[in-house]
Amino acid sequence: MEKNIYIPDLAKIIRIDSVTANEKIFDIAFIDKEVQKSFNFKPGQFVELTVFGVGEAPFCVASNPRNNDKFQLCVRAVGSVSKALHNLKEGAKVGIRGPFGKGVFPYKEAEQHNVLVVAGGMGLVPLMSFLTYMMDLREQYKNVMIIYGAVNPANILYKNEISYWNSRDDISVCVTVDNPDDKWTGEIGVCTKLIPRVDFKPEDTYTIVCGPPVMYKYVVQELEKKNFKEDKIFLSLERRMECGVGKCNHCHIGEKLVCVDGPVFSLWELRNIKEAI
Amino acid sequence: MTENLNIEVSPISRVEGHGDLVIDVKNKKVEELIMRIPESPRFFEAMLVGRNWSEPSHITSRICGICSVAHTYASIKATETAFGVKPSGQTLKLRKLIFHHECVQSNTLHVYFLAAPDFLGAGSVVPLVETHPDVVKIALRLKQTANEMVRIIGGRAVHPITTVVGGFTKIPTEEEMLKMKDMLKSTYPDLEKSLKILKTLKMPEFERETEYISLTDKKDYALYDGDIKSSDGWVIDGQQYLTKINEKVVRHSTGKHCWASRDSFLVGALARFNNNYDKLSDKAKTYAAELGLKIPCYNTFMNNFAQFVEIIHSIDDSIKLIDEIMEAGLDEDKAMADVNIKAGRGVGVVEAPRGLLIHDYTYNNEGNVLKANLIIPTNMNYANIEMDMDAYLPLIIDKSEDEIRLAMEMLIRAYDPCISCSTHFLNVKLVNK
Amino acid sequence: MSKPKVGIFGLTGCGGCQLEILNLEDQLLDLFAAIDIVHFTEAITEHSDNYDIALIEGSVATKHDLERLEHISKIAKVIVSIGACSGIGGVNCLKNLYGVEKAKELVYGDKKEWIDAIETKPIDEYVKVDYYIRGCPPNRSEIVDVIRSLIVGKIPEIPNYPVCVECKRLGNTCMYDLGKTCMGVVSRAGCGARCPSAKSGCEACRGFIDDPNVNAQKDLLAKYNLKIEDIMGMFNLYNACKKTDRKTI
Amino acid sequence: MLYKVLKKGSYDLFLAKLIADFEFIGPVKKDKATHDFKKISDIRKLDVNYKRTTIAPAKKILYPSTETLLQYEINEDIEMSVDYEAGEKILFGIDACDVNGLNFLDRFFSDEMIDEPYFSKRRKLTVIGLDRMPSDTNFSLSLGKEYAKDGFDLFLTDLNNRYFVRVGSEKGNDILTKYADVSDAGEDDFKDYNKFMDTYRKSFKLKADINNLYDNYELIYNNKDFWNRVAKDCYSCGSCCLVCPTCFCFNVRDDMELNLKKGAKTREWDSCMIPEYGLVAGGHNFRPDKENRLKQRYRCKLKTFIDRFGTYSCVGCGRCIEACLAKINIAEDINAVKKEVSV
Ligand SMILES: Cc1cc2nc3c(=O)[nH]c(=O)nc-3n(C[C@H](O)[C@H](O)[C@H](O)COP(=O)(O)OP(=O)(O)OC[C@H]3O[C@@H](n4cnc5c(N)ncnc54)[C@H](O)[C@@H]3O)c2cc1C
Ligand code: SF4
Ligand code: SF4
Ligand code: SF4
Repeated sequence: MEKNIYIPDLAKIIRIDSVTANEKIFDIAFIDKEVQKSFNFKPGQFVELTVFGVGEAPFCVASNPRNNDKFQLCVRAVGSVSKALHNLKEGAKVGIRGPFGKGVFPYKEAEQHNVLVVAGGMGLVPLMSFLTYMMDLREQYKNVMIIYGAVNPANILYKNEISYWNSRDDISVCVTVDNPDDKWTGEIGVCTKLIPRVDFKPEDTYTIVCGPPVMYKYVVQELEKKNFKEDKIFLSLERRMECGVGKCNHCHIGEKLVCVDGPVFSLWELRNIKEAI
Repeated sequence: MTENLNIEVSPISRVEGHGDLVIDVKNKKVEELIMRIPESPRFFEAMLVGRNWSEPSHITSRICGICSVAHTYASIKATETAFGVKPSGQTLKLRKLIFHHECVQSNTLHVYFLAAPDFLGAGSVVPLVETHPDVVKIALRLKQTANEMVRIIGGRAVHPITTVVGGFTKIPTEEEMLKMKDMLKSTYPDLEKSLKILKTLKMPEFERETEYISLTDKKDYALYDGDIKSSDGWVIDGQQYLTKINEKVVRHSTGKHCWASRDSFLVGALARFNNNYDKLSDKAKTYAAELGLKIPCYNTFMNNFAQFVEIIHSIDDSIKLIDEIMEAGLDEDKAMADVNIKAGRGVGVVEAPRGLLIHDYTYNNEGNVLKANLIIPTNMNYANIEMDMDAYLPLIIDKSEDEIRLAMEMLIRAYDPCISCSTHFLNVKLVNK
Repeated sequence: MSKPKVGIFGLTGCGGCQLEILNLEDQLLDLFAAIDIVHFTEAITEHSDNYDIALIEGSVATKHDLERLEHISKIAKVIVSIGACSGIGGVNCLKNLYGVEKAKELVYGDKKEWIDAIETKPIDEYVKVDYYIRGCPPNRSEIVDVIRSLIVGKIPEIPNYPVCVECKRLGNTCMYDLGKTCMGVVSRAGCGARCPSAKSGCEACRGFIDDPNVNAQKDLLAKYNLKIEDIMGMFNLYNACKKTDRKTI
Repeated sequence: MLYKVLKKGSYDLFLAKLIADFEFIGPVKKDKATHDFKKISDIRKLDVNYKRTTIAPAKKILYPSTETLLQYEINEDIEMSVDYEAGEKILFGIDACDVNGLNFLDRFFSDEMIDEPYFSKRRKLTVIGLDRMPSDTNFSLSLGKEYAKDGFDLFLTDLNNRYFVRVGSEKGNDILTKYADVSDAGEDDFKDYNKFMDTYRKSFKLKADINNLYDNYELIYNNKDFWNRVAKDCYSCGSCCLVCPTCFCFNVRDDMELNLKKGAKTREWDSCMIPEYGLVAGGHNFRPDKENRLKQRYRCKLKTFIDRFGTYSCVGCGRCIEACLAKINIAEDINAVKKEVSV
């Protein structure tokens, strides 16, 4: 019999790492080894995580898809499930369904092209699976540039990874903050500001964007100014989701469902969907 | 022997609403002995003025959560009398049925949750869960049945919805009637067990004869309908209540006191028991005998037992009522009687679990309330409570302060006073320490 | 997990909400096991001033109420309003329509100066309320839901959609099809559409949804031949305290 | 497809036998004004001659308004279990557009991933359709949904003195052979059937001019004036969706008992017309205005599934029109789009 799409598999939180005041990284592994081994996800896909007695919420997998002994989520505490998750201790059991989503980051298509990544705030989290994958297979891609905007220095996620990328000379990383503190020496302002500096050839570049809903309109405007191609710009969307498998319909936009057809869409697809961004 | 005593219990717990007890004894002389009511005035009479006739039953139901069915029906009956509405026989039977279960609901709550802890030596129902889990479980089951009955007929357990002027917006289905009957039958073993437990309780010995006033009826153990009867030998139509029942403001007390033939009277389960004993079901009579409850009974503490006996009667009579309704066949068309609005006055008198309850409305010819007067059982009992206290205190004055405090609280609690009900019309004055 | 300490309090109200807690019957023992009830005048004698969560029934209608409310709010970390009186004022607010002085006079005549009464208000006019258990009386399942949510640390799922949703889920015939009126389209759900299920129109005892299309409701009632006073009556039966809402009609 | 004829005289007997042997669900009178699909144990309760649509669509049998998705118990381990109630049932007396509604849900709940709670019941449901004259708000003809081609086991058409029976499945055939006395349909039967269908199709009062809507919709989509007019009286009450035979949106809640041991996930019908529908954590609402929600609902009904399955998701049953207290009428609004674009 086919697997019931509403029954999660049990998984265990094996490590918790508080990265900022509001965000924690969770290393999670399925209790059933077989399930863990067959948990093959693509960059951009998400899972539905259940905290029993509280509810379920969608989170993008943030770890490298090439590791399959465990996976990683980075969660901001905003509501019921996310806060309850933050209150759990290492060793606690949660339910996981997924991975879900057909619309993933163009990790294959972008091979042999330049890659521009624009991340805002929590938007860096979904991108991590793609970025870590790309770093492993760096030689498959041409120039890589990462633009990342955070509200303030304390909110910067994945600081270790960022300094590692900084240490490599085959990628350029540009981090900017809205509200700098005394010690901040980097860029200041929204991340859209940095786009004009990109000098990749538009037709040879894949752009990947992920951030809060308000950010998209402005990023897209900047990218258009530089003549980036609509079918080579990819955005990851967020909508309310109750099921993650295209049944509850809360994430429908136009003719699409974010959970099934997305969460990553090309700008060309979104152009044909009113109110998507 | 206590020479001086100064007890202040604030608030008296396990009663509905907020009341304080003040006992002040100096040189063995009682200086002050009162029940004080700092519960907020609610102004229901004012709220009612100007409202459309369909609303008073919903509004007055909110006087008290525990006796919301009684208020609903006192209100509906007042309005129906004013307009001359004639509800169907089916409606009357269903009303009696739901009425029984407010009584069961409330009596159970009082006997098991509020009063029993005193007799079983537990501070309240929470420790009782530890010490006497079976008692608590029996009570929960009984309450659940009674609540479910009110829920099925009334639409919800507190503040019923289906009950309106003219009849019911919705009547139970046949399946629901059968379900109710099954539920009722299944309570007997629990009642049996309760009897055993109650028999072991020792009621304080204290007697004070007073006037007992309740509804009375030729056929029924009157709860929903009947004339007003006094143990002092008079019976009147409820519409004439003002000819017998008087209210006065007593300075030493905080509440308006009521009197009829003498200084005070008692309403509630004990009054009903004393006045209508012969209408009780056979089983209820047997249970009463087992508990040593005989007419006339002048021991106020026995009110607790009278409440329990009433539970038995209500269950028996409900089964009978269900059979009668089913035999006649449930009929949607009989659910509502015609309501023709006209100007006039109507008085609705019912027996709330705690005793006689009177609503008196005057309507204009558009069907809006011009004037409303409500007389609530707890108010009728105030004078009697204080006179009981006066008589009881000297008997126990030799005991320790703690014992006195508890005994007096138990005495007040025996009345199952419902304070939210009464305060909306009480003349309240706070006595400061 | 240590048991949360809970106090249950009644201001001016009918005690029905507290009664509904006692009416939980099949869950009452679990409730006593899950939380530590340290104050509950209607049911228990023990009382203490050491609680984290306060469930408050009733409106503020006297100075005494206000003092108690302020006292409670100093102690409790979480304040839960329970019932219509506490959350929106409820029927208690009808007295405001007369003005406090006039209401006092009407009921107490020349003794009115003895009476401690102020304009009735819901408790959130004075203190910050964290959660609302709505309704007159509240749904027992919702009482349980909120308490459980507080224990497991979840935001209680209290609906902000209209009663029609629950009514339709139950497959009820709409009151308007039965020739009756109903406030369900603008009133907050969560009650399980109790009144329409009993073939009695919704009276908005849980208050209005956040953004009700009040003017459309007015037209609708007008279509069914109701007088403006009746509409006012239906709007203010439980909601007379919400002046902002009254302004719209 | 097999075509049979059932004599009027044996129709009652046929139903009585089915009622005796199966859990039998059919239309019964609910209140003065309405009918509902309910379990029937006495044939006298069955009432197929109703003027309006049934109040809740038959989908509630397969997709109840609240339904437990899974239960769990937390001990040492967390044990999960499912229990989708599924006995053999017969659904009788559902009309053609409602059968099409079920067809849509069948397709929807099996698209890409199987919805087990739905299909565990669907597999055990026998559908016996029955043609009836359209209600005043029914416009299924305009959408080509007035006739059910499949999705039923048997479909009956009343030809006065006999029933014309279309047999849609082997299961249907078995039931018919076992419980009824039928003969093969002949030329006359087909003639009368055609006559009936012609009259039936002519009795639709409400019509919707849906041609070109697919493209026109994109033009009208940004016309604020138009949508303000259409949605002006909307209460955002969700009634339209909750009575719809094809609406499928749901919320999931996770409730644990007070003992914190046992719990369940439950789904309940939701509606895209309710403001919370598009609300996400942090308070951002993707569809805050009623105009916005209404046009999304129409899009979902009239466009989205043309893309996904090549069909409308509206079957034109007219329930939403009956249910709407603001008198918002999808058929008239379809016409209004056409008019707006044509003027
Ligand atoms: C595809 C996708 C990937 C995501 N990835 C991440 C991630 O990696 N890290 C992270 O911190 N957050 C992520 N989010 C956002 C995260 O899902 C929400 O913050 C989370 O659902 C909030 O749930 P809650 O129970 O804590 O909040 P509540 O507000 O209490 O949520 C109640 C319910 O509403 C729904 N809901 C509420 N907000 C959202 C939302 N923003 N998106 C979808 N459903 C919502 C959920 O079903 C939830 O059960 C992602 C969202 C989507 C759609
Ligand atoms: S009866 Fe009331 S709540 Fe129910 S659908 Fe009609 S208007 Fe809405
Ligand atoms: S039924 Fe009517 S009023 Fe209610 S949401 Fe739908 S369109 Fe709006
Ligand atoms: S949208 Fe309206 S007409 Fe269409 S199927 Fe749903 S309820 Fe019927």
